[in-house]
Amino acid sequence: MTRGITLSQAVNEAIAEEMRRDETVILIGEDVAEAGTPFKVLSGLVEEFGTDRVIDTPIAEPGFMGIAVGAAMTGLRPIVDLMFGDFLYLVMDQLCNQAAKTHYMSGGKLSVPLVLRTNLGATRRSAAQHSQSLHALVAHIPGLKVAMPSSAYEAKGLLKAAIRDDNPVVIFEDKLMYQDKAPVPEEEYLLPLGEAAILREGSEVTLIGTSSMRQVCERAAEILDGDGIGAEVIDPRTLVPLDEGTILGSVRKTSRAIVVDEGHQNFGITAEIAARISEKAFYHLDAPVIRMGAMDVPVPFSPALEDLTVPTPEGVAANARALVRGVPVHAP
Amino acid sequence: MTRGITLSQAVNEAIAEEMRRDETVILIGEDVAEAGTPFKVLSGLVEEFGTDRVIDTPIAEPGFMGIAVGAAMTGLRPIVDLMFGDFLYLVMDQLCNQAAKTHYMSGGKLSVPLVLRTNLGATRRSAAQHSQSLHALVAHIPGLKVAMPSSAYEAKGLLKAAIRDDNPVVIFEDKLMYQDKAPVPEEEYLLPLGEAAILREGSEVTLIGTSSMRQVCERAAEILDGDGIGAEVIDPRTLVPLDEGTILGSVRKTSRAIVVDEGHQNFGITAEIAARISEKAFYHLDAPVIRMGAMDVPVPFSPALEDLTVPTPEGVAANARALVRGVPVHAP
Amino acid sequence: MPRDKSANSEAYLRMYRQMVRIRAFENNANQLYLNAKMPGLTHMYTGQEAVAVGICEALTDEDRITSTHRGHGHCLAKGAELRLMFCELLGKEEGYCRGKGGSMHIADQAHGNLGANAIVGGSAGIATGAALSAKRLGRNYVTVCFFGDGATAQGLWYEVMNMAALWKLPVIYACENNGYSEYTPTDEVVAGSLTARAEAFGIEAHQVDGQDVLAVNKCATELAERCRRGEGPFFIELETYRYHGHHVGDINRDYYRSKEEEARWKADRDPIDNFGKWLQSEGVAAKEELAMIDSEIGDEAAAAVKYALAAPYPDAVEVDMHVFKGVEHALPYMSGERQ
Amino acid sequence: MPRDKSANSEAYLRMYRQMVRIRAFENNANQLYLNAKMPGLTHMYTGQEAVAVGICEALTDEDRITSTHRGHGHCLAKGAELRLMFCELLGKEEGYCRGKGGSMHIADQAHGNLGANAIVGGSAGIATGAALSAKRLGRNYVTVCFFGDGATAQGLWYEVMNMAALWKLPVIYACENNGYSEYTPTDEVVAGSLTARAEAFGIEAHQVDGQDVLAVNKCATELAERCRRGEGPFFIELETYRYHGHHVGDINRDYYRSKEEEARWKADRDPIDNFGKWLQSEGVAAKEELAMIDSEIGDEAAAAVKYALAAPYPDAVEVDMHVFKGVEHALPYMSGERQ
Ligand SMILES: Cc1ncc(C[n+]2csc(CCOP(=O)(O)OP(=O)(O)O)c2C)c(N)n1
Ligand SMILES: Cc1ncc(C[n+]2csc(CCOP(=O)(O)OP(=O)(O)O)c2C)c(N)n1
Ligand SMILES: [Mg+2]
Ligand SMILES: [Mg+2]
Repeated sequence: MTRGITLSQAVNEAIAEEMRRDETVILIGEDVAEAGTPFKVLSGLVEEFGTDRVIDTPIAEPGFMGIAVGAAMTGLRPIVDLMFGDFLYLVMDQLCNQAAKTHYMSGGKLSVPLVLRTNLGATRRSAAQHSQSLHALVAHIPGLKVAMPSSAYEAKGLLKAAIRDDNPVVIFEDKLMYQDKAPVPEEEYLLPLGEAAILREGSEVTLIGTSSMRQVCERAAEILDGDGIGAEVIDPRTLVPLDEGTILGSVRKTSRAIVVDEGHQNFGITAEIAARISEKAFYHLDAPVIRMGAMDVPVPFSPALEDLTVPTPEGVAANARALVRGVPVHAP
Repeated sequence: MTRGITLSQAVNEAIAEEMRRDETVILIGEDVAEAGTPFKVLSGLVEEFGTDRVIDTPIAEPGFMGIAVGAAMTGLRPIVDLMFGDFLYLVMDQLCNQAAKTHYMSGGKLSVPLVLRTNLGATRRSAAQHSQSLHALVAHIPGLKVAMPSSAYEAKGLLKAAIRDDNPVVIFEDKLMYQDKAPVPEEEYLLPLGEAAILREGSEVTLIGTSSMRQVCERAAEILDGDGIGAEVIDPRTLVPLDEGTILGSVRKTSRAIVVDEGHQNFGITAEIAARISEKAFYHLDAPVIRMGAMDVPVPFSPALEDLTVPTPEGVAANARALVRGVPVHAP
Repeated sequence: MPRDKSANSEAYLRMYRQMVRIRAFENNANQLYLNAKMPGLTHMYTGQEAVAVGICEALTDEDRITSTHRGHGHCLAKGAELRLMFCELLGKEEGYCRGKGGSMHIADQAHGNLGANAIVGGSAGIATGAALSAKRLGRNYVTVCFFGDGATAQGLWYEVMNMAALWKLPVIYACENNGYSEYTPTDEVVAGSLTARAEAFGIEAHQVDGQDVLAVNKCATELAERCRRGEGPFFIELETYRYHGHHVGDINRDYYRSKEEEARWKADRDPIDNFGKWLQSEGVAAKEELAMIDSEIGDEAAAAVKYALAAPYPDAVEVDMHVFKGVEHALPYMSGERQ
Repeated sequence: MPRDKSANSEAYLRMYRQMVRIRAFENNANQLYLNAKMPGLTHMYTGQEAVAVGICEALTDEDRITSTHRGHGHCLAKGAELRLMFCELLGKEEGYCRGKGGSMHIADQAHGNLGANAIVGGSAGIATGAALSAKRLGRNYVTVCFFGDGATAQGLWYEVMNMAALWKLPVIYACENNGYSEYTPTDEVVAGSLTARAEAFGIEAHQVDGQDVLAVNKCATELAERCRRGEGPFFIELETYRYHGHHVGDINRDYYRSKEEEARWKADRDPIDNFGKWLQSEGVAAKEELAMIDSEIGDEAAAAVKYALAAPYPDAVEVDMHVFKGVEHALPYMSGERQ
């Protein structure tokens, strides 16, 4: 049985279920309790689990991140709420020097089972310090797992898997998708980290989209349908681990690929995915792999500018068309 | 006229020359004055320029980074010394949310002319928190320029250009190269940011190496010479801007490329360079572009393990040989 | 602070005007939001006017400030024009940041505003660095770092207080304690005492009624003078109150503060009302004169809104401009195209 | 601290032994460095022994500590064995971290050591988090966060002190003030007062002579007990001194501290000498007994070094193990290979 729930509800359910299941799971962050965060994603949890397990902190991201690392090393399973993905910069030391390396540096003796929930996504008119999509930064650091849910269904299944994982996992939710509904099973389910989803089959081009860019790819695929072009749409779901097999399998079939992501393009995650395809499906490719990331500028406030910085279904479709028709495409 | 000086001396000369030339240039960081840093790179500068311009700070990286940003906005040109590249995580907010975005967010009215000097490089037996090569993190952030000097010559010329640049520039020196000598002109010179160097010509494979990996590529090229394989060696010198033209020009000629870098491979800078080559020289490539980054593990302390994590000349040569001879290479 | 009442009428009236101007700006901004004419959301300064005005009237155009997510008041108090501020708020090209900054980064840079900041506590370093410049370059300006009670939880402030104290920098840390950070009362997130935190670094600390513009102005004037004489840094905690929610959409806020509390502050401690009454009781201005000022500024604000609504958005080509100083368009530059 | 001298001889002698063991470890480590047998470099704890021992003897195996780049002393005091420590120092498989951590990450995790840390101040959050676990899970352990005077410059500490105070966590922040951070005297980088900084957050602060193992032990025992009763957090500043340079290669250090100062501390305030004299004067142990202890431990250390030198390095296949818990080899896993 499924029912349509919002991504926000999906996250809330995942946390509530896991907190019921395991007493060591706690929530920690700014205004997570009574306020349920500015996005109201956590509403109701403090009523069920109390302020002992749903912990409001002062505005001290490095501090509560560090506290979560120590708590995770000693028997708790903290879910850290980082209100905006842009604040990742503030917790990088505790996340990347401490959490990511503790298991390795201790020769496997200590571990840090924690989840850092944060968000990404522009076009909310929030300007350069509240609109970044910084998943590339953490995907680069060994010892961290990184998940990018693309709908309520993934949000719930990946988050539950992340909470049960014995390692630090960073999850990026698209803050513009919190109110988007998707069918989600009534029954409990988990989505394993490291399994991509093929959302739509097609034989002429593979569109790989992370997070909300999956939806952009799906809409592009519909447009392409109208042109008689069959596009396959893949959502990697997690960046670390990256389900290379599913991606390569698809591209070996279609011979063409476009990678779409909302992080900055330059040195971003489209580079990694495109480079792996280009290397490992080299002899199958009929055309260059096209990358479409967010424009390499700080996110501008003005709607007239901001909307130019993010990939669109039309843009993806146009690039796909050019690829399939053999028109040289050199820039996205 | 040239003479051989160490990378350390080159950095010292660059700073001394620019501080003589421009009174607004200051140095700020931990133990930069009397101690001249643990690497002794800055020895003698405080004697010439005094503690007003060579400023020792407490151990507060976010703090002095933030102070440097404010100082840069108001008439000084700070050179920030970050003792280990691993501490970048601590300054990410001030560097990436503030310094990188100020010019843009102010519509061009404010600017942040500062240089962040730090280092990279493993195999010094310094373990996971003192051995990282984190240039990929900052290369991803619009508004920052990123330089990777590969010898004393580049170190001096790029640093002088960076100090005169009106934008935040991050320079990564390889801490294992401080005592390496290279010919450096007696006369003043600057190396513009954004111009790659072709260090060796060859027609069968292009080896692209950043920082000390340039030396690894050069040694690989010598090995390949012995096999009768002509390798072209390119040092991009800066990641932002990236001199795409020089790289693509070479690969269009050789039809094969290997990108070598000491940052972690996964989601690292080899991905960006390989992806651009694969896309923009697609029709010229005879073989997949091979990436060789540092192994995707936290840097281990034990010499028995650490040495396995960094690309070697022999490894590069082996991959090049396979490429040229048409043997399929799927992993570095 | 000026002593002689009559000689200082002008200064008093300027403060009054500035407070009224801030309130008018915010009322219009709120309305623009409610009418869905403003992109994004914003944090209202209403209620805190005496802090920005009391402090900024103690400063010269040369003096610097750093501001916050709740920064419209600081920006106006430091000398910005209504028109260009509304333009920025609406993302128009003529805005102070050419529409690239918006509410959370608004700043009239020419009057020494180094920027509003959307990272809570994120400007503590910038302000301290501006003070370092003053000292190194032998300039006589003072820098005021505005921040909220919530921002005192950020470690950065302690790091820079240490350096400011060691290096005797001309910086004033001005904490606007409005009793809340977002939806949380201050005492739930602040242990111990804020003034003691500054004093622990050897920094002289003051507490001032942030609803009393003259008290604020007196304290700021004295401390700014002492900064110029090399006696800085200083800390001021200003007790104040925000009338609106944390941001414009924060409407149902009974769960974290009561309507009664809000009503009490508005009735008893409104900085504009109370200062207006004082001006009348001291004979500086008659009721009608103040009403005239109110309505003049109301008109000015309405005209500014109208102007900004009609003003053009930046052109699409601007999107990759101003990424790097000295680089016209960032995108080709970053791929190595020679400038 | 135990009152009855004779009944406590055993505890006293254990403290003496532990201090001697630390010194022996460090002397051997220094020698390994000088003989180029140790990879990398290291920071000697010599001179500060009374701090680690005085505090850790007040703790149980259940209690947690976090340690620093100068962490050998903490590790031994908390119960580690010489052999496995030398193995770690030399990058051998049998080391506490299987050779992956080395000097700066050494920890006997089974005795509650949550790790040495190469990020100055980097463990303040971890220690506070361990204290949060104790409180949430209803466990009765105490966590001690060791850090240097230099680490007090890091903002993280202030952030976590605030939360520890608000939440009344059972954590003791133990600042080993050895007068220097790297090559810089403390007073050049610390404004105001360290105890006042903790007190500003409502945290009770103590100052103790870090060269007097009994004074340290007394203070730590009392505060640990009070933590267990829910009266934490606490702060202790311990005055101490490091005999060597900042790290093993820091030989010419006249420019930042004088040989006379070093000689004075060694002559007058050596924690082992002075405690040894006290043990004799109180009749707890005769000179010969102490000499016997010294030589026993010397032999033990020499044997441990020999063992470690002969021990094997980890196998190459270990390089991508222990990146993720539950994942045998990280590299294939990260590319999506099913486990
Ligand atoms: C680093 C950071 N953390 C969290 C936020 C989200 N946030 C915006 S304003 C705010 C509350 C700030 O409180 P305070 O400093 O008291 O200022 P006030 O809003 O009361 O003016 C928070 C938590 C942010 N913008 N930056
Ligand atoms: C974040 C960070 N900054 C700088 C360093 C380099 N560093 C290592 S130890 C040290 C001095 C630490 O001084 P203190 O805390 O007093 O400890 P001590 O060495 O005296 O034991 C510095 C600056 C570091 N390891 N981490
Ligand atoms: Mg507030
Ligand atoms: Mg010290």
